[in-house]
Amino acid sequence: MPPPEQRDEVEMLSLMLLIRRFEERASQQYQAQKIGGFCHLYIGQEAVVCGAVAAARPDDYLITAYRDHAHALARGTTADACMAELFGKATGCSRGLGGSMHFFDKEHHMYGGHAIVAAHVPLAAGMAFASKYRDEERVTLCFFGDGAINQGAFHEALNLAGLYKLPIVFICENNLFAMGTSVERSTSLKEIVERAEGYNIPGTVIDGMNFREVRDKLAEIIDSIRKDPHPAFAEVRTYRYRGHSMSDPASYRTKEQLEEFRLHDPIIRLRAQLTREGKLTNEQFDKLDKEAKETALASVKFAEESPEPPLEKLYDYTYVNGASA
Amino acid sequence: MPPPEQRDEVEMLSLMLLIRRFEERASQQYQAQKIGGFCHLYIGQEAVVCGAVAAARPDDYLITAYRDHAHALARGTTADACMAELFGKATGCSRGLGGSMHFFDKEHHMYGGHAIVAAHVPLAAGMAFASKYRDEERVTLCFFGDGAINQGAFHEALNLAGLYKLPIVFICENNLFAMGTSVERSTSLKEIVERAEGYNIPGTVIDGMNFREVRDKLAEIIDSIRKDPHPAFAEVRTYRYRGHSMSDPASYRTKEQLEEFRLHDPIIRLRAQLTREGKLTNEQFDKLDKEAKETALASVKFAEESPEPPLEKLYDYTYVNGASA
Amino acid sequence: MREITYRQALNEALAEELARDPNVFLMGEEVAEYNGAYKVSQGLLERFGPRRIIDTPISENGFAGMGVGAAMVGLRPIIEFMTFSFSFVAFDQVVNNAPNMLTMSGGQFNIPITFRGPNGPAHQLGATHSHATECLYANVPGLKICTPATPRDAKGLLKTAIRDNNPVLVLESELLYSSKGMVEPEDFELLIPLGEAELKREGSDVTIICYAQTVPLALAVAETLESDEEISAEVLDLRSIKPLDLEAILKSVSKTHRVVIVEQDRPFCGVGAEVCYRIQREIFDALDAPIMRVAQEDVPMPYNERLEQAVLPNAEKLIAAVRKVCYT
Amino acid sequence: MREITYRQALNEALAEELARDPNVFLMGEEVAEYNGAYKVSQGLLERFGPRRIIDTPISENGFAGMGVGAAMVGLRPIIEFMTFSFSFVAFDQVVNNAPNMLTMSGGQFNIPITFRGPNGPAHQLGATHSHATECLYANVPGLKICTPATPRDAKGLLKTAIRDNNPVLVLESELLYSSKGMVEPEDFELLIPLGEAELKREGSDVTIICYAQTVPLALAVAETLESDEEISAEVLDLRSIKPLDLEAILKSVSKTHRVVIVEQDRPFCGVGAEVCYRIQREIFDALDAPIMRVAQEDVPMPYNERLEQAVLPNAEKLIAAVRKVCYT
Ligand SMILES: Cc1ncc(C[n+]2csc(CCOP(=O)(O)OP(=O)(O)O)c2C)c(N)n1
Ligand SMILES: Cc1ncc(C[n+]2csc(CCOP(=O)(O)OP(=O)(O)O)c2C)c(N)n1
Ligand SMILES: [Mg+2]
Ligand SMILES: [Mg+2]
Repeated sequence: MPPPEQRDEVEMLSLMLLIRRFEERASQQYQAQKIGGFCHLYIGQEAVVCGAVAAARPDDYLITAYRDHAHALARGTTADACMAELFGKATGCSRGLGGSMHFFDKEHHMYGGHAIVAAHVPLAAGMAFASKYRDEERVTLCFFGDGAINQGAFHEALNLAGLYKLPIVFICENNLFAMGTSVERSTSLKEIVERAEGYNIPGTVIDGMNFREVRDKLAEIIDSIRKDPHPAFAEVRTYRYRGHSMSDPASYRTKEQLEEFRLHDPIIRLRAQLTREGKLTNEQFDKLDKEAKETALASVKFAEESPEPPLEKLYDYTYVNGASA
Repeated sequence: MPPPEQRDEVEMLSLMLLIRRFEERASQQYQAQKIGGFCHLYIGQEAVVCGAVAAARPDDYLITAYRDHAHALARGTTADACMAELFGKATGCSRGLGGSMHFFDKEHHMYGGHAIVAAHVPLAAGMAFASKYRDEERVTLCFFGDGAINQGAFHEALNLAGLYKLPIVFICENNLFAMGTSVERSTSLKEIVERAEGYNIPGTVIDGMNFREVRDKLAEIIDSIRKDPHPAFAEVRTYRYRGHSMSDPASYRTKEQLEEFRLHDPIIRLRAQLTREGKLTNEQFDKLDKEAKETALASVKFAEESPEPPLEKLYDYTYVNGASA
Repeated sequence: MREITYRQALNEALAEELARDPNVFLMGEEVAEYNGAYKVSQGLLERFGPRRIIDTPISENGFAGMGVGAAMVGLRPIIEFMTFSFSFVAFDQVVNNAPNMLTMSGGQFNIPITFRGPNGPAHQLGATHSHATECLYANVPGLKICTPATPRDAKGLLKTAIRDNNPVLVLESELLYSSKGMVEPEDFELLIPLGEAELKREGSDVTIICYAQTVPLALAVAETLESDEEISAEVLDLRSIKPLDLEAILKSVSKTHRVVIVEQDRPFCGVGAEVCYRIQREIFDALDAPIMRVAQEDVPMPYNERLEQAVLPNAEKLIAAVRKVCYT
Repeated sequence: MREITYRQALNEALAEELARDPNVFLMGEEVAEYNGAYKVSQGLLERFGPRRIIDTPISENGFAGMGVGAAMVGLRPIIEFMTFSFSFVAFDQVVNNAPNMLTMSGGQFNIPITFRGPNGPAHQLGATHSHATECLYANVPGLKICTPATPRDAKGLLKTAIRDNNPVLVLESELLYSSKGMVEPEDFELLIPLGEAELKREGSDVTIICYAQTVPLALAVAETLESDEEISAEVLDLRSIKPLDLEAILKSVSKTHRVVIVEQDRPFCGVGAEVCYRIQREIFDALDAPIMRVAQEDVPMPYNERLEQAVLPNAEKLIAAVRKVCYT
C-alpha cells in the first residue's frame, strides 16, 4: 500500500464527511429512540482518527474507548454495520450485542470499543507486546481521552510499554473535558504531554483540528516505531462539538469556546486547503457531502430492516467451544 | 516541642540501635518459629524513618507499607508491643490480629502497616485531605518502596494530592529492589524522583544512609508544607541488608553491593559524626548499644509471657457497634 | 407524608446528614459542579460549598482509598461511584482497606464510610456497565450492604448508613431514581435500621423474597397471581443484604412453606443462594417445596434490548417459579 | 506413575504447554529470574528464555490487561498472580475485559488466557493476604474456574486450562504446593477436563463435597468417621467450580441422601451456597436432612494462629456438621 503522503486526501475528506453525517443521523435516531443505552458522538474530532488511519497501515492494531463510531468507520467498517450495531441488530459490527460503546470489527483490525475508562490501555500494550513477540512490523494505535490519564490502568500500561519497548502510539484525544470536568480540574499538570516523560516515553503535541498535521506527525512517529520498536505519546488537541453523551446539555462550557473551535473545523479546513490547491471544486465537495449523507441515510434503512439477534443464541456468546489444536 | 535541629542526635542514634537490635532478635525468633506469616526486616534503612521522625512532629500522620517494625518503634511504640505483635499476642500493638505486616498504634500516630503494595498511598492522601479539611497544621508522611511506584494506586494518589494541594510528603524508600526485581527492571525511568514531575510535585533525592541529611532535607520540606499545604516527593536512597523477607536468600544481588552499602552504615556513620564532634564517647555508645540489646531481649520475654487474644473475642473485631452521636 | 422520587429521597438524606455533621463530606466524579451524573447530588455544591462537595478525576481507586484514609482520622466520607460497575477498579480499596482495618489494627481503627451509587443492570448499557455487585460485596466480612427499593427506604437507609461507624455500601438503582413514593415530611428524622427486612405485602401461599429493582416486579406479580391464579403471595423486601434479616425470612416462610427468591444479580453464588441455604438449614421441615430462584441468566449482558430482557428476571419467569413451588 | 509434589506437577504442566505451543507465554511478578515467589516456575526462564518467561513490575492490573490484549490477537498468555489476593487490584481486567469480550464483540474475540496462582488462606498472612476468591470469580459469566487438590489434578487441570479457548482461573493452594501424590509419567499426556468432579472416596451414609485445601481435610475426617462413628462418608472433590459437575453431585447425593459441603471460602454467598441451592432444587425429595456447610467464619482473617485456626474449616467443625445431618 502507498506511503501515507500519497494517500488521497480527497478520499480522507469524504471519510470525515461520512463520519460526521453518520453521527448526525445517529443522534437523530437516538432522539427517535431507535438507539438505546449511552451514545457518545465524535463530531468535531474527525481529523484525529482520520489522520491516524491515513498515517498507519490498515493492519496496524487500533483500539479506542467508547466514543468509537468514527474509529470503526475510519477503519473500513461500513456505515450499515455501524448503524445496525446502534440499533442492536444482528447485522451490526458486534452483532447487536455490543452497542454504541462496544464496536468491534476483527476483519478491519478494529479491536474495540471499550467502555471502562482507561481499561483498554493495558489491552493495547498487550496487543503491541504480541506483535513484538511475533516479530511483526506492526504498530498499535491506542486512543483514549484526557480523562483516562488519571486512571491506574493508564499508568501501569505506560510504564510496561516503556519497560518492554513496545511498538505503540498512545494517542490522547484531548478535547479539554471528561464529561463536565475540564483538564485543569482533573489533572495536576500543565500539559498532558508532560506525563509521558515520567515513563521515559517521547511525547508530541498535535493540533487535532488539522488533518494534515495529525497525519504527518503521526506518520513520522509510526515510521520511527516500525524501524525500532518503542512507545510514543501524542497529545492531540481537539474538541467535541456535542455534549459528552446524548443526555448531556454541556452547560459547563461556553458558547464562545465552541464557536472558537468551529472556526477551525477539520472538514472546512481540509476542504479549504484542497480547494486552494485546486485539488477540489465546490461541485466535487458537494457531491462528496451528498454521497456521505446518502450513505448515512441508507444505513438507517439498512439497520431498520435488519433482523434482531436470535433469542435462541443468547447462550452462545458466553464461552467458545474447543481448545487449541 | 523543639525544632528538629535541636532534637538530641544521641537519642536518635539509640533509636536506630534499638530498631536494629530489635529486628536482629525478631529474625532470631522467626527462625525459632515463634513468629508466623511473612516478616520483612528494615536493617540498613534505619536512618530513613528516624530522620523523618526527627524532622516531623509526633502528631504528624505517619503511614507505611509492610516493612513497618521500625516505623512503629520510631514513633514510640514500645519494643514489647512490637515483639508481642510478631508473636501474635494480645499485648501486641495490633492486639495480635495484624502481625508483622499490619502494625498499628493510634496513640503514637502510626497509621499502619499496609501489606498490599501501594494501596496505602491513597489512604495517606485521605489523611492529608482530612487535616486540610480541618485546617490543621499537620503533615502526612507516607512511606513506600521503589516497587510501589508502578501501581495504579500510587499514580492516582499523587495526581489527587497535587490537584487538591494536600499537605503530604511521599517518601519513596528506594532500596534498589522490589523482592528480586531491581528498579531498572521495574521502572521505565532513569531516576524515580522524575516521576513526581508528572504530577507537578516537587521532588528531592536524599541519601538514606545519612541520618542528618534525611532529617535536614525532610525538615525543610515539611516546614514549607506547614506554611503552605502542598505535596512533595522524596526519593530516599537506601539499602536493606537482609533478604526481602525471612524466606529470601537474596541471591539476585552481589556481595560487593551489600558490602559497599555496609561501609556507609547509618549507625556507624552517625556514631562517627558524634564522636568526631565530641558529643559521644565509645563508652557512651557501648552503653546505648547494650541498652538497645537489653530492651530487645526483654521484649522477647514480654512477648513470650503475654496472653493470646481470647478466642471468644473472635467476632468482636468485624464491626463496631453504635453510630455517630 | 409526601410523595417524592427515589432521587429526591437520596438527595434529602445527603443534605440532612451534611447539615447535621460537619465531618460528613461527599466525594466522587461529577458530584459537585455537574450536580451528579444522575442528579442525586443536585444543589449540594451550592448549599455546602466545594470544601464538602468534591469533584474528582476518574480515579476510583484513588478517591475510594482517600475516603478510607480520611475515615481513619475521624471524617465520615460519602464516596459516590458513578455506577458500581466502576467500583471494580477500586475493588481492592473496598474489600481490603475498608473492611479489614478494624481487625488488622486490633480494634483501633473503625472506618465510618459510605460507598453509594447505582448498582445492577440499567437499560441497554452492555456487559461492562451492567454489573450487579451485591453478592460480591456481601461475601466480604466487615462490609454492610443495603439495597433500597422505595424512596422511603432510600432516604432512611442512606441516613443510617452515613451514621453507621462501619463501612456501608448503599446500592441504589438507576431504574428507580425517578420512581415515586410516600415519605415522611422533611422535618421528620427518618432512620431505617440496617438488617431489617420489610413485609411489602401480606400473603399466605408463598413467600417472594426480593430487593431493589425486583421489589416492584414482585409486587406486580403478586397482584397478578392473586387475580389470575388465586395464589396469595407474601412479598418480603430484604432492604439489607448484610446484615440479613433471617428472622423475618423464617417467620414468613414458616407461614407459607413455599419460597421464591427473585434477585437482580447473577445466579452463581448470588444473594438468593445464601438466602436459600439459610432457610433450608434452619427450617428444612417447614418447606413444602424446593426453594426456587429467579436471577439473571448466567451470561454477560447483551446490548440488544430483547436479549437484555431475556437475561433479566421478569414477570413470566417469576410466575413460572411460583407455580413450580405451588405445584399448580 | 511417579510420586511428585503439587508444585512439580504445576511446573511440568507449564513446561509441557510452553514446549507444545509457541503462542503460550508466562508473565508475572518474579516468575523468571526469581523462579517464582513459590518456585512454581522453577527453571522455565533457563529453558524458554526471557521472550516467553517475563518478569513484570508490581502492576497486576497492567499485566493482566496485557494478557487479555495479547489473547485478543492470538497469543495464549499464562498470567501468574503471586497470590489471588493481589488479583483484586486487577479485578476489572479479570471480570470485565477477559469474560465480556466474546459477548461484546458478537463472538469475534475469544480470550484464551489462563490466570493462575495460589488462592485462599495460607498460614498467618493476615486479612489482606488470605482471600479465597473462588466464589467471587464464579459469579462472573464467561470465566471458568478450577481448584486442584492433588498433584495429578493440578497438572491435568492446568494443562487443560492453558489449551482452553476461554479465560480460565486456576486457583492453586499455597498450603498444597509441597504435598505429594502419584502422577502419570512425564511422557503421558495428562489432560483433565474442566467440569468433572472426582469421587475421591466411596461411601454410603453422607456425601462430603469439597475442593482444594478442604479435600485432604474431608478425606481425613471420612476415615475418622468410619472408625469412630461407623459413618460411611463419600468424598466428592469438585475440582472445577465452574463449570460445576452437578451430575456427579446429584448422583452421590441421590445415593447418600445427606450432604455436607466443606469449603475454604467465606460463607456469605460462598461456593457451598450455590451447590446447596442446586441440590435442593433438583432432588429436594431425595434429601433426608438439611444441607450443612462448613466454611470460614465470616470475619476478616486474624494473624494470631489460634484465631486463624478458629476461622478456618477444621475436622471438629466438619465432624459436627456430619453428625448433624446424620442425626447422630
Ligand atoms: C472507570 C470508569 N469510571 C467512570 C466512567 C464513566 N465515564 C464514562 S466516559 C467518562 C469521561 C471520560 O472523558 P475522556 O476520557 O476525556 O473521554 P471523552 O469522553 O472526552 O472522549 C466517564 C467519567 C467509566 N466509564 N469508567
Ligand atoms: C498488589 C501487590 N502485589 C504484589 C505483592 C507482593 N509483594 C509484597 S512486597 C513486594 C515487593 C515490594 O518492593 P518495594 O515496594 O520496593 O518495597 P521493599 O520490599 O523494598 O521495602 C511484592 C511484590 C503485594 N503485597 N501487593
Ligand atoms: Mg475528553
Ligand atoms: Mg524496594
